[in-house]
Amino acid sequence: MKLQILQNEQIAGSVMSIKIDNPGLFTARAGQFFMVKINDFNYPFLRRPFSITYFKDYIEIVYKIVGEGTSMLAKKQKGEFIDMIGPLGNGFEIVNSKKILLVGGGIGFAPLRFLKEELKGRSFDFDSFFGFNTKDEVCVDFGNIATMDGSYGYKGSVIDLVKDVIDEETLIYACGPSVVLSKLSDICLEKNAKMQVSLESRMACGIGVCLGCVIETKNGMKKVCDEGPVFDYKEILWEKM
Amino acid sequence: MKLQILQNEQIAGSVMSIKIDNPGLFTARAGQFFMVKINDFNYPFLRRPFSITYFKDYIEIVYKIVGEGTSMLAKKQKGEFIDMIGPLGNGFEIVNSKKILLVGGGIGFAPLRFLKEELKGRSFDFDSFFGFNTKDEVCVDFGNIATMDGSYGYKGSVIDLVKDVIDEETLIYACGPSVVLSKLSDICLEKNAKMQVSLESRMACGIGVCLGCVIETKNGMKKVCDEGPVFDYKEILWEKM
Amino acid sequence: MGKNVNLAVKLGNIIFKNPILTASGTFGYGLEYQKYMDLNELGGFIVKGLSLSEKQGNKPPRIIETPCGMLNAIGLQNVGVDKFIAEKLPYINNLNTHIIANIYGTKDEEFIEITQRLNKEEIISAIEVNVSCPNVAEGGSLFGKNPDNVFKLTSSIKQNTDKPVIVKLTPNVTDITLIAQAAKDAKADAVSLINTITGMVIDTKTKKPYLDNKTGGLSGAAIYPVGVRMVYEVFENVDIPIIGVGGIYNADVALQYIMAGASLIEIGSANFTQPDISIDIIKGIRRYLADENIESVSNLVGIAHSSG
Amino acid sequence: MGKNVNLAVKLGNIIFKNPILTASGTFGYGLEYQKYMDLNELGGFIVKGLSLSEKQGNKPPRIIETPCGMLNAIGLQNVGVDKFIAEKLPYINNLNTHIIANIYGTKDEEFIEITQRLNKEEIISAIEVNVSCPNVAEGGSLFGKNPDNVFKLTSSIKQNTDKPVIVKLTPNVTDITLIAQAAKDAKADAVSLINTITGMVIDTKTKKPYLDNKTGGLSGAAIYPVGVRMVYEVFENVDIPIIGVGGIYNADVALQYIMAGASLIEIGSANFTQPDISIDIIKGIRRYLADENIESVSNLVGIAHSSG
Ligand SMILES: Cc1cc2nc3c(=O)[nH]c(=O)nc-3n(C[C@H](O)[C@H](O)[C@H](O)COP(=O)(O)OP(=O)(O)OC[C@H]3O[C@@H](n4cnc5c(N)ncnc54)[C@H](O)[C@@H]3O)c2cc1C
Ligand SMILES: Cc1cc2nc3c(=O)[nH]c(=O)nc-3n(C[C@H](O)[C@H](O)[C@H](O)COP(=O)(O)OP(=O)(O)OC[C@H]3O[C@@H](n4cnc5c(N)ncnc54)[C@H](O)[C@@H]3O)c2cc1C
Ligand SMILES: Cc1cc2nc3c(=O)[nH]c(=O)nc-3n(C[C@H](O)[C@H](O)[C@H](O)COP(=O)(O)O)c2cc1C
Ligand SMILES: Cc1cc2nc3c(=O)[nH]c(=O)nc-3n(C[C@H](O)[C@H](O)[C@H](O)COP(=O)(O)O)c2cc1C
Ligand code: FES
Ligand code: FES
Repeated sequence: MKLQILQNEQIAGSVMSIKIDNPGLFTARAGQFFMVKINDFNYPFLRRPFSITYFKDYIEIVYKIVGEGTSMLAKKQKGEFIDMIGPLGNGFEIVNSKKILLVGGGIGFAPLRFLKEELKGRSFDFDSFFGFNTKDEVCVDFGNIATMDGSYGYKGSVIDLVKDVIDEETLIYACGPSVVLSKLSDICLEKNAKMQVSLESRMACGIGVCLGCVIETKNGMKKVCDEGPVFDYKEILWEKM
Repeated sequence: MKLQILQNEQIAGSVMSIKIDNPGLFTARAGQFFMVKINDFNYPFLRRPFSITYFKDYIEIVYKIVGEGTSMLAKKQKGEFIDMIGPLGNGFEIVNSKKILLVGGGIGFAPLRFLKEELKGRSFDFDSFFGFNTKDEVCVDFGNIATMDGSYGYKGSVIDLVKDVIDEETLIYACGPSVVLSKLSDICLEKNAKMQVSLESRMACGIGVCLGCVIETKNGMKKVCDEGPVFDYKEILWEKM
Repeated sequence: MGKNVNLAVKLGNIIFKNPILTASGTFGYGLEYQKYMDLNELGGFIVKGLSLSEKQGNKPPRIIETPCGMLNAIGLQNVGVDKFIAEKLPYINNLNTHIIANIYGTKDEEFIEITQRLNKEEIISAIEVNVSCPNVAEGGSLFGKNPDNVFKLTSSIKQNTDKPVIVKLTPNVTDITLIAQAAKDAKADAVSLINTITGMVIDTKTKKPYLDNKTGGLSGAAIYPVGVRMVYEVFENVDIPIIGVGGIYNADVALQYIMAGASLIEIGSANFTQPDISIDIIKGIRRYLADENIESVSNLVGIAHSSG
Repeated sequence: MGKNVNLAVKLGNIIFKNPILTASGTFGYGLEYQKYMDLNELGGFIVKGLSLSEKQGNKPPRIIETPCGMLNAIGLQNVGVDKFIAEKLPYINNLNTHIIANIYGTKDEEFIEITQRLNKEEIISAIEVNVSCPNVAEGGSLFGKNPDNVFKLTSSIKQNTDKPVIVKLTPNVTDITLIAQAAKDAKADAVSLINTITGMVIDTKTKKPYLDNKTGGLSGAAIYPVGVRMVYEVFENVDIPIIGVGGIYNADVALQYIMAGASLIEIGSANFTQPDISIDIIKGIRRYLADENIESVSNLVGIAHSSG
């Protein structure tokens, strides 16, 4: 499905926000993603998966420039059309809890911003914690911020910032680098908290047919694209990530 | 060498003109060409050859959108940089003659417009004849024009338009589809005229090392890129083109 | 443009409404694509390779992109033939298109047992035998690299089914015509080619092969010239119907395969780049035939040889 | 970043200042590139394949682009060994880099005669033997597909020169390690791999193969995973120095070849996309070593095996 780009702007260091016209054809859940075709020819060969950061009259994706595909995406101009498949994946399961925390590492905040809207829509209370390396990378306008070098907000990792808040009545929604998620997982286990994590994996199809994106879980191989990207953290074999 | 695009505009039907900043580093001869890298990644894999249409403070290339490479080139924006190698090839040999004719078929007029400037610079007299399919494709602002459907200028082929002007004191500079050049060649042979033709061939390197662009001539295989693209018409084995 | 062109092709006594199939491993069990296209518009589709029992496949990472292509080392993860019959077939048994089962095993007996079970399922139109898998009896080198193995295996499978048998050939051989000839000698109804070309990508950050399995199969646009060449060679040397596969991403490349000698073609990795690409390709072939005033696509099969 | 890293590599008793060579057929006779780069910065360059007498090569068209690659069927057009020595060598004999001659023939005797003539030229550092050419004695199938031929040919060449002999292998075989082993058994000093993969493109307008020669050799970025895999296999199974070639277009891919087991690498078609790409690749490798705190590039050779 080809959709028109409304805007494609840098919002921090190497982080861009692309806004795409939503023809009103579908609904989406926080934690779902799109498979984006970068060019209308064979290079790059595969689509790239991106979480939905905002979804209403327009679709927003916030992405970090890390390689060829994202560099090319960053050059797309307003008015151009872009081919996307989605929304895909299971998304976060929204349940209420005494204490809801959104925890993001780096670009991992992306699906959580959409989740924030959904939680607000249901009038659920929550707190947010985001970690970045430096001030330059900070690209959220809400929640508690940690930077590794202390150039903005709390100095240290988002784990350090959030860990004392977690207790057994906590439900965490988390997304970020797997080292961060793995550490969070240890803490949640220890404190007997709940957590839904959104994971990443290299994808080819995004729709469950190629079996390329699997991760090893306690229940065997699971496809990140259609059995995820959101998993219960207890299911993941963190040592294999 | 990366040069900046000053302008990239449609000038007729599927014909574009791209103007590129000339840093003043080199000189060029009419009939020479550039090897243009379409993208700064591996697709399309090979550079594309384009004749020089104008060369002074800026370099102009006039190109027709025929396939993937030229379609992509047409999307480049003013301000972007483009990687070009050149000027390459021998170019036209400029000699005076009683009657000089420039004859172009379709996009073949491109190197002849540069040649026109050079001839004017030397105050040589000449006449120009260009053929197109329809008015829509006409993209020259000088010379006598023929269109196949008669929608502009003379109705018929450029050959019909020019053939009676050719005599044994004529020197033709020609560029265009090989069927046109081949017919011109027959006429020139018959009338004992002189002709320099600029030929096309698929190229990989453009600098004489791959041996991919050869044509069969009376003197064996010749490389279009560095032994051409301009040849004496008598050397060409037209039946093999 | 509005002209009527005939896209139907026959293989044995099956009639395909058009020559476009989708390739095993790139089309799941068909179901997954129902959202993106009308499966009935396809000539047919080939399901993910089935083994005797369920397989977990290789450890991740299993895929990595390469220039105009990708490597995969899925390791043939699948639900197994019984679950396929019980849980997947019921959902695709009312379609008006051909379903082809792709099968593999590690020894002849496994292939034969799978064949026997599938043979009872009327809805399966044909069996495609993936011989690009490790042969345990031969110490793990592929069945498909050795003509004698292919002959023996194909003969046994043919004895156990009356459905057409397609042998899917690996391109990682010195002379693919020898393998195709072995399949023919064993009375295979067709050969399909090519499976993936073995490749490797090394992650220079970790200094290790990127895929857990180290090597993977190269597929995608990048490989199409190799597939077209091999189809051309087999058509020239072996008298057997050919199904062309490898890097097909538009009607032009599909037509190249047909002109090289393929009666049908399979779309593989290109499904990942656009789920309904097969439909575009069918349209493109139809347009080409109309533009060229060619009545039937079968007139094009192998035409690059005669006019060569 | 400013750290000193050691790019020098040794092959037999030749020292290359860095592991970057340019591949035969993509670098002319060297001269042509002098305008675009300082040839002395290269580890060395390999000249266009030389035959005993001048060759006209195949009829055009000879090249066609493919996704992330190209097919060529030049047919080994070249000036012949004598003209090369008389007319080309004098222009490149004062360079501070290694010049390697690539040679081919249609029978053993031709290879040997070329070797004898080149053996007298001090300026030639090594001889690379292209065995991907038709063997007239074997009815035109390639020398390089048969280990016995490669053994015999290499042995004879070795007897006629004291220069290092590199045997350049074709990837169009079932098991490249068998051919590499034959080269080793015949005392070759190194093997280079891979030559091009045979492919075909059909022009759907004319319905004929696009190249006059019908098939051509696939090269370029598209094929690099196949080359890396084959280098990895040869390194694992045969104890001989390897020169890696095939689709290298940046430092990362060059490093993949080195980690797979290549002591040196050759840049081929990528020269067409950027004439001085080798210089960028040398810089990129230097930067990688500095960033990773690795003293010498030779520490990386085959490292993907040990850490695998
Ligand atoms: C479900 C899902 C949602 C995602 N959402 C976002 C998002 O909202 N914003 C965002 O910036 N990124 C997101 N990503 C990651 C994003 O897909 C990759 O950054 C992108 O594909 C990189 O493409 P590239 O061509 O620029 O990089 P490449 O050149 O392909 O790779 C550059 C680097 O990125 C890594 N990488 C590439 N693909 C992936 C991947 N699929 N997962 C993890 N690492 C990868 C590579 O290992 C390499 O180090 C998401 C990934 C998944 C699976
Ligand atoms: C010396 C030289 C000078 C040229 N000058 C000009 C010029 O000034 N303006 C201009 O518009 N074009 C010029 N051309 C032709 C131009 O190079 C091709 O049109 C272009 O490369 C097509 O690229 P593409 O990717 O769009 O098409 P492709 O997708 O590669 O091919 C589309 C169609 O163009 C044909 N084609 C592709 N490459 C060539 C080629 N090198 N020669 C002939 N036909 C080709 C193909 O056969 C095909 O039919 C010149 C060619 C040469 C050799
Ligand atoms: C992810 C993936 C999984 C595959 N699984 C199978 C399989 O189970 N059985 C099989 O015979 N071929 C399998 N193949 C090979 C394809 O069917 C096809 O032969 C190959 O990919 C070349 O075609 P393509 O370039 O169009 O993808 C698989 C290919 C891919 C990319
Ligand atoms: C136009 C062209 C001509 C070639 N000529 C030769 C040759 O004369 N001898 C040879 O051994 N290899 C020849 N090759 C093969 C290359 O040296 C190299 O092995 C192959 O192209 C793969 O590397 P690449 O993908 O980097 O190009 C040629 C390749 C190309 C593209
Ligand atoms: S990306 Fe294909 S199954 Fe998940
Ligand atoms: S294009 Fe390479 S020799 Fe002419």
